[in-house]
Amino acid sequence: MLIYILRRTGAALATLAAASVVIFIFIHLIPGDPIYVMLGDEATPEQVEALRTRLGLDRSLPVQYFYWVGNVLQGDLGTSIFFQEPVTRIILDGAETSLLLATVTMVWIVLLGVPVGVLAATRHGTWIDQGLSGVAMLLASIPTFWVGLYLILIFAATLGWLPSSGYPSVFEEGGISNLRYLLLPSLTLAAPNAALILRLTRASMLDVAKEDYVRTARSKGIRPRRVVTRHILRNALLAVVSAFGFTFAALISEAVVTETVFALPGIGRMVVQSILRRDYPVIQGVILVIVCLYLVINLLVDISYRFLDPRVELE
Amino acid sequence: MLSVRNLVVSGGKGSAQIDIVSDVSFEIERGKVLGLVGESGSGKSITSLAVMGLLPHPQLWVRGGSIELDGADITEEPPYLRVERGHGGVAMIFQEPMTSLNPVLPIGEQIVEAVRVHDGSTGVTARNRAQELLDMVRIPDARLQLNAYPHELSGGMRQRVMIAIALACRPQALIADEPTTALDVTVQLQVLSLIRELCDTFDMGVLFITHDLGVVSELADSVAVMYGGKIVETGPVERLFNTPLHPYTAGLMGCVPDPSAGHRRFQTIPGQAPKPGEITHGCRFAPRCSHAQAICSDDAPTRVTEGARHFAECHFPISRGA
Amino acid sequence: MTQQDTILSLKRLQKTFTARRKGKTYAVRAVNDVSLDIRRGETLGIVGETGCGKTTIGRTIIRLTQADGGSAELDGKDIFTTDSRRMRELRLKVRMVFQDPYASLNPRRSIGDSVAETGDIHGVFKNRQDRDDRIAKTLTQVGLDPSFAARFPHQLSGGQRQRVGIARALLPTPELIIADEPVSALDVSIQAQVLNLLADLKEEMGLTLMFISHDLGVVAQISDRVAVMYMGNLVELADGPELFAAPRHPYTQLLIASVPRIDPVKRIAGGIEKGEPPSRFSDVTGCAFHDRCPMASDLCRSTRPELTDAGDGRKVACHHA
Amino acid sequence: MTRSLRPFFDFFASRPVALIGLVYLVVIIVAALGANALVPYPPEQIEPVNRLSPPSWEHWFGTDHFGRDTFSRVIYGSRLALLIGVGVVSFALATGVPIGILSALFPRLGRVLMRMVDVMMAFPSLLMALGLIVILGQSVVNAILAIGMVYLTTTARITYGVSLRLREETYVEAASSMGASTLWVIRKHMLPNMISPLLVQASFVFAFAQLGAASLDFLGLGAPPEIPSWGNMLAESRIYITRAPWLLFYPGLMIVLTAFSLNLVGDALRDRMDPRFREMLGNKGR
Amino acid sequence: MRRKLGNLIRGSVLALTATMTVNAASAETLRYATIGEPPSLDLQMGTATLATTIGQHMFEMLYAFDSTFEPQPFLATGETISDDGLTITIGLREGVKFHNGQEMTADDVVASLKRWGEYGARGKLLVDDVASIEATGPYEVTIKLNQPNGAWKSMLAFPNGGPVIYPADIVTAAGGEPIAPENYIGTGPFKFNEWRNNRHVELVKFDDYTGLDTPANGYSGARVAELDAIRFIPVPDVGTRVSGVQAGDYDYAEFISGDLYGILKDDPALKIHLSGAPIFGLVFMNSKNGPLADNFPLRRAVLAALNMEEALRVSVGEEALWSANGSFFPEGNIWYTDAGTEAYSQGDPAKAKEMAEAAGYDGTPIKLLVSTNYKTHFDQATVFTRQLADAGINIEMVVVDWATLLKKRAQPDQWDMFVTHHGNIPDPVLLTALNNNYPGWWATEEKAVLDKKFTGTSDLDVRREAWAGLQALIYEQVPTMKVGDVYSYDIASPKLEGMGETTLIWPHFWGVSK
Repeated sequence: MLIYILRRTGAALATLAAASVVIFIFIHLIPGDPIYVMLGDEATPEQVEALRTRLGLDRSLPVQYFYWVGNVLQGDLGTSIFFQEPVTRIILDGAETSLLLATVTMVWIVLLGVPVGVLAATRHGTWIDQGLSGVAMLLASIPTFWVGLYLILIFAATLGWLPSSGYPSVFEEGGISNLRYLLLPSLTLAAPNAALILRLTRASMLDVAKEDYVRTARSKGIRPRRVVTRHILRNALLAVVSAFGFTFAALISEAVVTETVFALPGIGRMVVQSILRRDYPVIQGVILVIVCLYLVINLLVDISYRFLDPRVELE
Repeated sequence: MLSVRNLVVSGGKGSAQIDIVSDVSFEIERGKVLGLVGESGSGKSITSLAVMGLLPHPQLWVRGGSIELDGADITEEPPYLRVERGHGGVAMIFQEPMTSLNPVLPIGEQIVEAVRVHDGSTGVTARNRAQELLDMVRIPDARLQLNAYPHELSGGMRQRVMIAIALACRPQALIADEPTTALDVTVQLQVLSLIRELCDTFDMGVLFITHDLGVVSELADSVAVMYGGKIVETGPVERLFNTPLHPYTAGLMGCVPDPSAGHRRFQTIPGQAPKPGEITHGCRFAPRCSHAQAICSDDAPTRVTEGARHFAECHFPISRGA
Repeated sequence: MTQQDTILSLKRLQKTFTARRKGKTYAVRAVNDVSLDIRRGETLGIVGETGCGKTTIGRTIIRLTQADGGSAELDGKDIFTTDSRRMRELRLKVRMVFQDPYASLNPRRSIGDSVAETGDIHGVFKNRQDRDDRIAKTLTQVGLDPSFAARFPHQLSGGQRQRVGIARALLPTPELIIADEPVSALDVSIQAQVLNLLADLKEEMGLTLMFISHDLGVVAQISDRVAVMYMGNLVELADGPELFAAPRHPYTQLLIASVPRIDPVKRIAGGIEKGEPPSRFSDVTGCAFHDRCPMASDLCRSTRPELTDAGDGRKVACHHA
Repeated sequence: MTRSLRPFFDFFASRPVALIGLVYLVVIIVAALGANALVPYPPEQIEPVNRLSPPSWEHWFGTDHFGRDTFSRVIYGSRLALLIGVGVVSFALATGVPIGILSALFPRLGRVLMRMVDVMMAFPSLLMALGLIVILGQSVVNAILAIGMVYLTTTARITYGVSLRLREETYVEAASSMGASTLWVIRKHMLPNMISPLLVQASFVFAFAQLGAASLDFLGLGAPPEIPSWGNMLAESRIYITRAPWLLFYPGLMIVLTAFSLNLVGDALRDRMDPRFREMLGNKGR
Repeated sequence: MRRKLGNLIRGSVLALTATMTVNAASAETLRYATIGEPPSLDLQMGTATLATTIGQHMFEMLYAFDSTFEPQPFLATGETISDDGLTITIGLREGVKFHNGQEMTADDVVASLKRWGEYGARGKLLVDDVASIEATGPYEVTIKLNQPNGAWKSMLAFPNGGPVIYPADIVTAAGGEPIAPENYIGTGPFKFNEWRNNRHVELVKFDDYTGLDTPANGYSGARVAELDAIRFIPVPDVGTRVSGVQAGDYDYAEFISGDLYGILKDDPALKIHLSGAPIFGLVFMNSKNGPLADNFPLRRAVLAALNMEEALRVSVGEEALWSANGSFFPEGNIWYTDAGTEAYSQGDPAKAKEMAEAAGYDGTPIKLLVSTNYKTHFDQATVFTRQLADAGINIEMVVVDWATLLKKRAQPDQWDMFVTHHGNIPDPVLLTALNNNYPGWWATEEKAVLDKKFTGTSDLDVRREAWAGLQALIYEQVPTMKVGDVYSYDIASPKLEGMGETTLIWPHFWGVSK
């Protein structure tokens, strides 16, 4: 087990190393120049050169890369060109929103997707099933920002029930009641993803229901409800669990659009803005962290399979 | 004890509705093995699922006839009520020991599950009972094996676990649907021997479904031969094999290779088995039958009897004339 | 037995798979030091239970699986170390009939295309007409109407598909056909038809047949000589009738005794326990069969018995036979 | 041709919902191809005096802040929707399929290629697309490339999975036993049997490409803003959500309906597919 | 155990509720929804509007504009100017406290002015004329000029890229680099508290503030902090800013889109604050490269084709918010002149076509560079593209993001025209078009002559006349085209008290309570 984890971690690190090179090259292919963005309209060429030297942007790319990686290995993701602050701090600032939004969204996804998926599967072939599956497919086909804009229009601007945007930290002031700021965004973000989980749960339930061992379970006199929960659902969830993991990882970055609509200070929006500002260290740092998160979740999902599914041989 | 009368199982929708199993009747007696033989598509497995109440809904359903256990009609009952009855119900074991056990639960738990339902015991008592059952099906190191997962066992062992689960239901009738087809011959022999033994010990009635005439011959007390969704011949094992009445039974026996027979050509039955619904009147075997005459494809054959309990549905039964 | 009689000669064939289980790596001996000659024009049956290595032997011969050791000589020339021109010869001379008639035909290709595939790959057809003619002729040979060429596999029954599977091995005419469980997926009445077809074709076309099966009855009835395998080892080799009449190796005896037969007098009693083959993940020393063998001695547990001549052209690998 | 199309039509005839989706898609294709003849106004015609007028007989879907006819622009938008969809699907197939097949057939190469695909999958897809657009510059082709890169990975993965299974098929082994070359195996055995899973994948990719493109447009980094795409129309008019809600409604509806229809069709196709491949095609498209 | 846990939970919930109530009660925090994240708040170094809006609450200057845009002494008590106009002596207020507790002295002022002169965004414009800046007493600073400069006082009152006063040690340490947030030390009524990226910038009341006690007038006079804190929260989406104010999540939101004006002005849930100083769109032409480089007749043809009113209507909407004014300064401003403006917004495609032919235009594509980051730019460019196409001019819109535009426009071969906008300025000297180095690189002889006349004196009348000449020259040589005046507006919660009718240039929140 330990060996397996170590081996997988090693592989993940190799992926991370490859990813870091890709990120770096990728970032420096972006045209435009952070210097101009920073100095604005009236900068003189001398000012530009001075700043470039100060930021180390005049060195060759490999040199810059090794400086970056060297610092990353020491836990230093660099300093934002735009904010003049450590990238780690900037990421930590955005991480609360992103992680909390992803978590709340995940709760919605699990609460809505799984039970409704089970309901649809157990009512397979009826109009309930068809209705639920249809709605799920529709939800998966709606652009999130469109949902978000209309949710704001209805619940915040017209009814005034919920805040329209922004997110003050739960830890700093206002306490957990600040979670209400995340209600609309999380619903927006959850809609298509819950729909996908619903469909996955349903399909997976239907597939498992056809398995021989379900027939065995019924043949040994177990009540139908227990057959569903213990034999069908449990095995069906095996397929869904990995989807949970990847959905969570994706939520962090796919939330960009939602974060923009709801003006949330998350890391997705930060990347987009940093791209527009050519704030290389921030883009690099955030993407590296997101990739890292993805790999960690990937690893956790794989390890969890070891516990969920005894058939899995750890290769 | 368990009797099936005029069972009709149908499938398909609207005008495409067809009978997969038509007018099947048989009885299972305590301590006896009834072998149900037939080639693939003959409807033998569908019959067994119908008895157990496990027909895949809504593709297949029982259109007519009745299934009675101890005189009570269970045709409409959900499967769990068929298993759970005062003096023992029906239990079943399946063909594929590989896929018939839940892969993510230890086998002990899967047995305990059945024990809980049927004995009402829980905890250590149920676990002890599970171990007892494993001993009964002669799985070595039963206590250790309770924690094993299905994929850690060989095919033969898995089938023994399936039998243990069935025994946990304390059934008076056991349906075995090709339980040894996926096993090697040396293992098959042992599993068959176990079934025979349990049948005798618990005075269980067994419905043993197989395509292998050899297996039926060695295991069963009486035999029913299915063809095209119908039982074409039924009788005590020695009578049926010594003096088959139906040309299909005889033909089938001829096709079976025999290692002691030496190098020779195989006897064959020309053509191939009809698909369900393909032949609706007359004798279903007529197109392949060497004895067939005009009447065979027009009129449904009548039942002929050769001594007690040996029947066949044929216009021109062979052993009688010959 | 002279060299000319032998079409294919296996010498000390060896194949080991590595498998990983619970974090450990195991070497699974699929084929363990097997030597075997196939005589021109005979039907050689190879029989054994699941995982005994019989299929692997067939696959190594047509090089679907790479052998680890030993050699296979086709007409006296090693086919494991051969150049591409000789490979082509091998492909045309030695052909395979697969077990599952459903899986072995590409559902998207017409029957005609499947039958002509070897010819197409090696460019043996002169033109389109020649190709059509030969497809039609081959289909007729296996008892199918030439119009089947335009059909697709899903329109055929299992027996018909297996006839197509055989037809595919006949065009262009081969010398050796390796049939790997060709009838085990078929119903008995169909199985008999296909077996007869194989036997007839072999006679008509003067083929050599290597017939791999787990079904002793079938093997006994079709084969001239039979090789019995257990856990990768060749344990007994003999002419068919003799083998079944008087098996020498205890495993062969067990195998023959286990086969259910239509014999209403023979009944299965309760309490038969003969053990199961040991796990393939454990290393067996000595005779692979020793822990199930009633005659096993210390010698059996320590030393692997060699396949030795036992007279009458029979060979047995047993210390006590 | 008739042989392969016939069951296709029968199939859709038996699935009325999927049929509606199919009909809608045909309408969109007709609208896109015949846009010039169908629209009442040129899509870029500016009429500042009539700006932000609500739906009327003159302007069925109202006008935007330039006074441009929304109906005409929505019709023209279907062109870009199709172009993006077809482009992304073609790109994803043209790159992902060879990668998947080669990786399955040559395990050594496959380890490298699939590891690269893994690395790419680890990247946040939308951010990667954004970055690519910024690098390559804003254009329709680049939007297609950026979104296509995202689906390259999923397509490669699916093709890889399908290929691995096909490689194990007995008929592929049979071909190898006859001495078939790799190219022969790919051409005669693998590709023809991959068509249906790939078709399903294509329909999902097509659907999600619509949503992806709309998101990029919304963030201002999709198709160049002067092009009337539905996403651009939404992005441009989102500030008028209270003032002129119709500007948001119609293009949004078109995106939803298009994606929905494609999903319906894809779903229907998947349902009748070989179950062995079905599980690989969750909505992995995202 | 279970009980203990229960108590613990109950306790934490109570504590949380308590904090919430406290927060609600002491919520004298003004929440300002900004258009985005500000760059560095070091006002000397950058010209970003948002930085100025925030920074002016912390940092102060020697002078400040009153509501008529006339500079009034602020940290200064007043000045004396020698007769030749070359020596300016400025007296400083005593007892002014920095946020770090130090008192402001002449040394701080000198250090700040010098750094601004050397590195500041707009410092170059003044420093070229300055011979020396010295402290001539603890509360007195003397500036010596090489030649008279008419713009000096406006420059010392203009905080956008202007000489705000920092403590001497901080400016000395910072040199040419932007001052880090922890060193945001000024003399203003609010002091820097924290900067959370993407979340907010928060200023809090500076309790030891020492201000003027004259009545507040524009930016001059008393600055009284009524609020405990001001929080600037980035909300890039304008719709979200509006609904946020409507829903009560923000007290103030800046840069609301013109098209919402009609609805919002009647909304009782908010109040509108129009800007007093228009900003205006500019379309620059490339004087170094391409078909427009020196073909003034062609440039005039382009100008003739444009109908600025249409562009303004499309990009701004509400008529109250724009004015098709060809002069670079609004009517009533001392620099207003109509010289040359007859060429403004002719919108005559036929005439333009003729003029272009006469200018020998051969259909060479003209690249119009525009960014999508500013919707107005893009909307205007879209309209212009259409209008120029109607006049037979082969225009190609090149749409990029702002960062790319900034880089591209520095390369003469990348563009022929680009769209930008210009903020309000107190003196034409700050007009980017007059800067020879600004992209477009307009540096003709005629310009140089007028420029010399304009900057070489502090005599207002001479300067105004020179400016009129320059504006006329702009319409003749067309280095840039003015689109028209746009009055931005902000919205605020009606609960805010003390807000003026207009926001002048940047909204300020001293004297404002909630």
